[in-house]
Amino acid sequence: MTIMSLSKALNEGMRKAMEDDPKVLIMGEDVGKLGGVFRVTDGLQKDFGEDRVIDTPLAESGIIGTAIGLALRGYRPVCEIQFDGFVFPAADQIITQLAKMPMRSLGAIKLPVVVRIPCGGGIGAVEHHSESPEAYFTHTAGLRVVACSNPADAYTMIQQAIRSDDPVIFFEPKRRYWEKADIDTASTEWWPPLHAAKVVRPGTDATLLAYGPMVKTCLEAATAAEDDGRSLEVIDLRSLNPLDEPLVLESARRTGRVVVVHEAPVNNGFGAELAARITEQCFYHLESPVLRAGGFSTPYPPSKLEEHYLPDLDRVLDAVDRTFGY
Amino acid sequence: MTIMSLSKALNEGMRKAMEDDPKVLIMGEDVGKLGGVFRVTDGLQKDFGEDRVIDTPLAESGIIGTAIGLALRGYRPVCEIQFDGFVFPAADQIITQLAKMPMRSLGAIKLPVVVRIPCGGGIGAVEHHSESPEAYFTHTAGLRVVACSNPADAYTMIQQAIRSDDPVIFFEPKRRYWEKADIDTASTEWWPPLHAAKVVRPGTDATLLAYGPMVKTCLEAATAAEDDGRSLEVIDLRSLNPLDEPLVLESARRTGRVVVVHEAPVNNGFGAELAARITEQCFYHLESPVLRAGGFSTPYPPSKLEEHYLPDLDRVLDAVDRTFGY
Amino acid sequence: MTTEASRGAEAPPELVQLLTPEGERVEHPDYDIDLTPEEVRSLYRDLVLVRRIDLEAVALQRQGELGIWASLLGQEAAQIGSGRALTDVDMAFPTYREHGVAWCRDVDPVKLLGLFRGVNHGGWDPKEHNFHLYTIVIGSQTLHAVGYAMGIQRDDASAATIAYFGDGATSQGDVNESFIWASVFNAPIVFFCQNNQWAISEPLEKQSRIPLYRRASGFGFPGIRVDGNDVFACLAVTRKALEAARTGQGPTLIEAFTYRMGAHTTTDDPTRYRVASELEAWKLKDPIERLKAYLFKSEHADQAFFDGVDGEAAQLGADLRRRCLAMPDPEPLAIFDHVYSESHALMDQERAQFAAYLEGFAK
Amino acid sequence: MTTEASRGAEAPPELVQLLTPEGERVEHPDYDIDLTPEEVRSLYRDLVLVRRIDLEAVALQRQGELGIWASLLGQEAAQIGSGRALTDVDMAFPTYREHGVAWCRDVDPVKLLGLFRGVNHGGWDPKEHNFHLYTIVIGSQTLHAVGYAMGIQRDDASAATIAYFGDGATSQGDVNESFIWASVFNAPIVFFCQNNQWAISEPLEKQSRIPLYRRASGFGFPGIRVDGNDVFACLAVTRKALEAARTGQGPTLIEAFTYRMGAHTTTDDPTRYRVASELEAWKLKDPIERLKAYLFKSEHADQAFFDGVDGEAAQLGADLRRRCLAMPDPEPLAIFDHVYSESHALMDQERAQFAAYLEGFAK
Ligand SMILES: Cc1ncc(C[n+]2csc(CCOP(=O)(O)OP(=O)(O)O)c2C)c(N)n1
Ligand SMILES: Cc1ncc(C[n+]2csc(CCOP(=O)(O)OP(=O)(O)O)c2C)c(N)n1
Ligand SMILES: [Mg+2]
Ligand SMILES: [Mg+2]
Repeated sequence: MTIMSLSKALNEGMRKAMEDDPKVLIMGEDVGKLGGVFRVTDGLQKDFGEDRVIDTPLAESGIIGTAIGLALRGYRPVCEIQFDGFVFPAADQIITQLAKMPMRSLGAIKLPVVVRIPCGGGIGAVEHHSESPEAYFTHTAGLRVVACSNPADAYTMIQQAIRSDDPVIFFEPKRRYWEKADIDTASTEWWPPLHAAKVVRPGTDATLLAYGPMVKTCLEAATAAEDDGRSLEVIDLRSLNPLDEPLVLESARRTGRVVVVHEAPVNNGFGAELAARITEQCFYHLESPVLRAGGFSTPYPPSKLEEHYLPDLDRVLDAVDRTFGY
Repeated sequence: MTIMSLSKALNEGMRKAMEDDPKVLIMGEDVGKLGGVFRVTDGLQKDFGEDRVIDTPLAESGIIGTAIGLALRGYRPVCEIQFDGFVFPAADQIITQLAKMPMRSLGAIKLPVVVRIPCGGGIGAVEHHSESPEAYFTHTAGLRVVACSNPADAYTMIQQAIRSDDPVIFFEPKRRYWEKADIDTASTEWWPPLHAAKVVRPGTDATLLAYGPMVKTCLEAATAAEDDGRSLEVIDLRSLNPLDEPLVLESARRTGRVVVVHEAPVNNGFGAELAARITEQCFYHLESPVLRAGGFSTPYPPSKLEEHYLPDLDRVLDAVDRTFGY
Repeated sequence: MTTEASRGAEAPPELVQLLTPEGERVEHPDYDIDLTPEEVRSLYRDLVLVRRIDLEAVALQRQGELGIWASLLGQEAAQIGSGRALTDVDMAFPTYREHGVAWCRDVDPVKLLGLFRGVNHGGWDPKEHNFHLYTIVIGSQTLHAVGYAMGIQRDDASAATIAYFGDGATSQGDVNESFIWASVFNAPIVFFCQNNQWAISEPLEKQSRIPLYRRASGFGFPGIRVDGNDVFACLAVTRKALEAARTGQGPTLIEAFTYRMGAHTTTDDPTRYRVASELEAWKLKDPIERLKAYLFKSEHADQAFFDGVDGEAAQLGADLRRRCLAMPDPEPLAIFDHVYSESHALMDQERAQFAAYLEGFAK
Repeated sequence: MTTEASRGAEAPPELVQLLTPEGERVEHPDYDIDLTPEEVRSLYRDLVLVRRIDLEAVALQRQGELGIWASLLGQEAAQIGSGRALTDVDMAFPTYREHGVAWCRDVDPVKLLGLFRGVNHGGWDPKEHNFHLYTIVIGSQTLHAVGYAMGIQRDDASAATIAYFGDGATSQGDVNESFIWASVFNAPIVFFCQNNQWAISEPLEKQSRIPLYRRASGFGFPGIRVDGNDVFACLAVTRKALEAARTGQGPTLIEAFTYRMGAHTTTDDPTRYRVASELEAWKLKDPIERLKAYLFKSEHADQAFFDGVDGEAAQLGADLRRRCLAMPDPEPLAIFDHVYSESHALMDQERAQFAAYLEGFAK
């Protein structure tokens, strides 16, 4: 067992994947000598060389487009998008090519490309450095979309994502990069499937659905709620597409109250899909509508306002209270 | 009164806007001599010249990026994206610049830019020519998103969109371009606000929410349902962001049953937002969950399969039946 | 605007030509080609057969058997010349108009019709032919091609990649980014731009105010303009560029100066934006006529040969038509196939629901 | 890799220089400049003051008063030279590092701090200063600049636009598309690329294998490299390019060859990717030192002048610090302001809900 930060866990996971499979490549801006602006690829170029850890020109469309070409040649590129807000120049390559080419080829083509995106706010950054663009990708058929929330999952999920023969958009909770946990990299114990959700805290009165950075916030909310005698179940979705529906629906039916929490703007965010889906399938079990605690439907504000913009313990509990108001 | 196709109504609307305001420009690929691949800008370059109707180089990011610059100089560009599937190279300029620059400037900058996008399927086209990308934009704060469904609205809404000081994503129902109606371009009668929804067919048993190409489909479904003795109310949303919530919620409360219909993939589509919002605010009035009849959560299929992919009268009525199953 | 000049009928000076429109062999200081009569006849056959395939497809569209078709009429030499320069190990990335290159890569012509008929989005296995699927989003494939070329470098293989695109595509960010990647990584790639003078209704000067081959100089690799209606020149120039790529000399941009003799696609009406005289001028430079003239003069072929090729063409056309009509429509549930290569819960759910729905109708 | 060569300390031959690192005035066949001693002193003052502003901002960040800061250290001459070439009617589009240009456009330095302090995303009115907001998404502003220039053409105005960007930005599709638009429409624009040798940790050769100014030749307009640490040369070259733009001669690309003497931003650690000797070599080319040496030698200024400027700088720094700390934090409900310029139902709804929520806490 070693104590590891989330960023280090990702680094170790990628290192493992590169050792296991010579076709795995890392590419992106500043991923080489610098090791990425968050040091997630620290040391990999030194150990695997410039051919496998590629500092690319500064253009996201080029990164994804050439990664697709490398995948067509049999490689398994892991692309780093430096910050959430800079994925949009690559939107065309991701949406019209990466997501659709396998179907276009009637299965002749597989595109095992991972797109790593540090996401979310809370680190006092400037514009474009704190966004949560997951809904653009969950709406894009052909992509798998996952988000890790803790070091242990980061270590296993990145390896599973790299092993997947489908393109995977891999969200990393920026502000949790420095959270530490004990990880047994030697462990041979069974890993939950990449697309399995997890009950990270069982509860009976209401269900909190979260992923990425908001999982910790929800766990804190659940602890606080306990004092008011409310038992909240917290589910870490881990995978947004596909969604682990059985686990989510079972909890929703059992508690009858659901609050979805994410940093992205509420309007047409991923929470909307969860609310619609859960309501359709648990209609008679719900004591209240599925409520959403998320970012406001505005651009991400200047960092002095982010504490107000982002859902926090109080906003989550406020939403929970409202579910009991019905 | 003149009988006019939807495409001609848009053409007349733009002509009117250009006559009224010399700052209005048209730009895009093939919008000049050709008049656009759908002839929506037919004749405008001949009458207003190459400086106001601009055939641009073949690059969507360039079209939106330079339109922003023209708007900063005081112009009101109306950009044509040739087909829905080709808006993605412009995603970065639309999402990080067009949508966010006004807020970035604390209101010092206004961007009266209209982005016209022919959308939807049903015309037997090849890949990328039949998509419905509205959810990418409804989730993007800072944009107004509207969709016209008939010639009369096309004529007024395009003019209102051009007059708006905010950026407007303007969806045009491709397969309805040739639908005709009688339009009184001379009429001085009051126009409903750009963001007002419309009850296009009153009903009492269930509400169908649609926009763009699906409005006609829903009207046909309502007619068919009448024979089975079911009275369906059909609402043409017209505006997706902002949404005309009061009108939508009033209908939902009154009928207690709602089906949202759109061509876009259901998964995290705009229907999810409608379902979540309506359920949250009409919880006690709903007899059944809000159901969604939409495209499947796959890439748009080859055209021989589109009749199966797209929601049609039967799929809509099937959803309506299911709302009565609760 | 020098519209005529920039896409005019008289070839600009800097253009590599080995066979004049009149069918005269001419010398070029840097490029030459040495073909046996047999090889020349075979090129002629290629040109005639792909034009026939194209004509048949246009006819099929007119009769409603195809939803749309993008004709290569006039660009046969550019496609056959470059396509025949490729070796088996080279990889090609086409647009939606490279039917002639597909022919060189042994893709069954009927497979090209699938996406235009709407039965699929791409009907062949790219690996089987080292010929990628058609790409409709302008310019995207150029980045895929460069990435593939970077893979060749990492495999230490002696092979090259060729990326096809049009004059209009040169304006796309992706195409310019592909130039950057190719030069920075010195990737083994040939950028083959068919400048057919038009991007739908937009003439070349809407995309560039200088000859396109010069774009490469801004990125630090060679660019060259070739007579795109001269199959010899296209073959010679592409061969040399591919060889340079294979031997570590990096990328080359080839601008094949040609003309789109037909409409942009079968749904387009060129009379709205270009003058008939332009087409007339280019007809005098027809790629097939000039080779036929050369074969006659050089006595490398006789009437019997030409009749034979025409007969073969007629048969190919008839055969293509028959097999097009015989193409099966996809099953409704195929909508959910291959969206993901590994099982996916949402696909399974929607497939099951839709199957049940269809069942309901059956009853 | 010729790392040293491509961003080496000895200036490449093709570089326009009017003032050597030692402070010697030198002649150039195509460019000259004739400045009064007064004007030269004023340029010196600009250089010193913007460096001081920058140093103060770095200090403020270290003390937690700013979230981050992008230092212009070493690029003062490129920014003051080009910035002082602008006339009031010209419009400038900066990146996030053009503090020196902002100074030339009379933007109150404290307003630059807003976005780095996190109180806003951009704190000045672009129209008031003809200086656009900082743009963080690499390259985007170059297209805005070209569009603005197209507007100037439509207004029949005699004005020009200047777009600032870095060496790394030249790889973005948008920047290359802006070159295409500019050349096709012959827009009145100057592309001013500050090649400071680094894009965060990536040296120039990751973006281009030839000098960046040559990129323009691929698009059909002139490109020129200037000594970016020579304020005279930057002023002369930019003036000429702006005048060409204003008089209908279209775009010019200027590559200002300079060096990022500090970290990419205050959160960056350059020791991870570049050698100290590189910085030492560039220190000998410091833009301020060379002008000071020239002023001394030419006796255009005496010690009293230099002391005066230093005193002014110290005051400016102290003043900036004071006003930075005095900046008010935005109100929570400001989150909903200016998202739309006309009323918007969802904004009103969320604002009201959040106001009520905050109310609840107050109680
Ligand atoms: C990104 C994108 N934008 C627009 C289109 C629509 N479109 C299809 S072909 C075409 C013109 C292409 O011209 P060119 O690159 O010269 O190729 P050609 O068709 O002449 O062979 C356009 C604009 C597209 N397919 N993709
Ligand atoms: C589209 C985009 N991708 C990535 C980034 C992150 N980023 C910020 S600055 C920078 C390097 C820019 O280098 P250069 O263009 O040379 O400008 P410099 O910072 O050296 O002035 C990068 C990659 C960004 N801001 N925008
Ligand atoms: Mg063309
Ligand atoms: Mg730089």
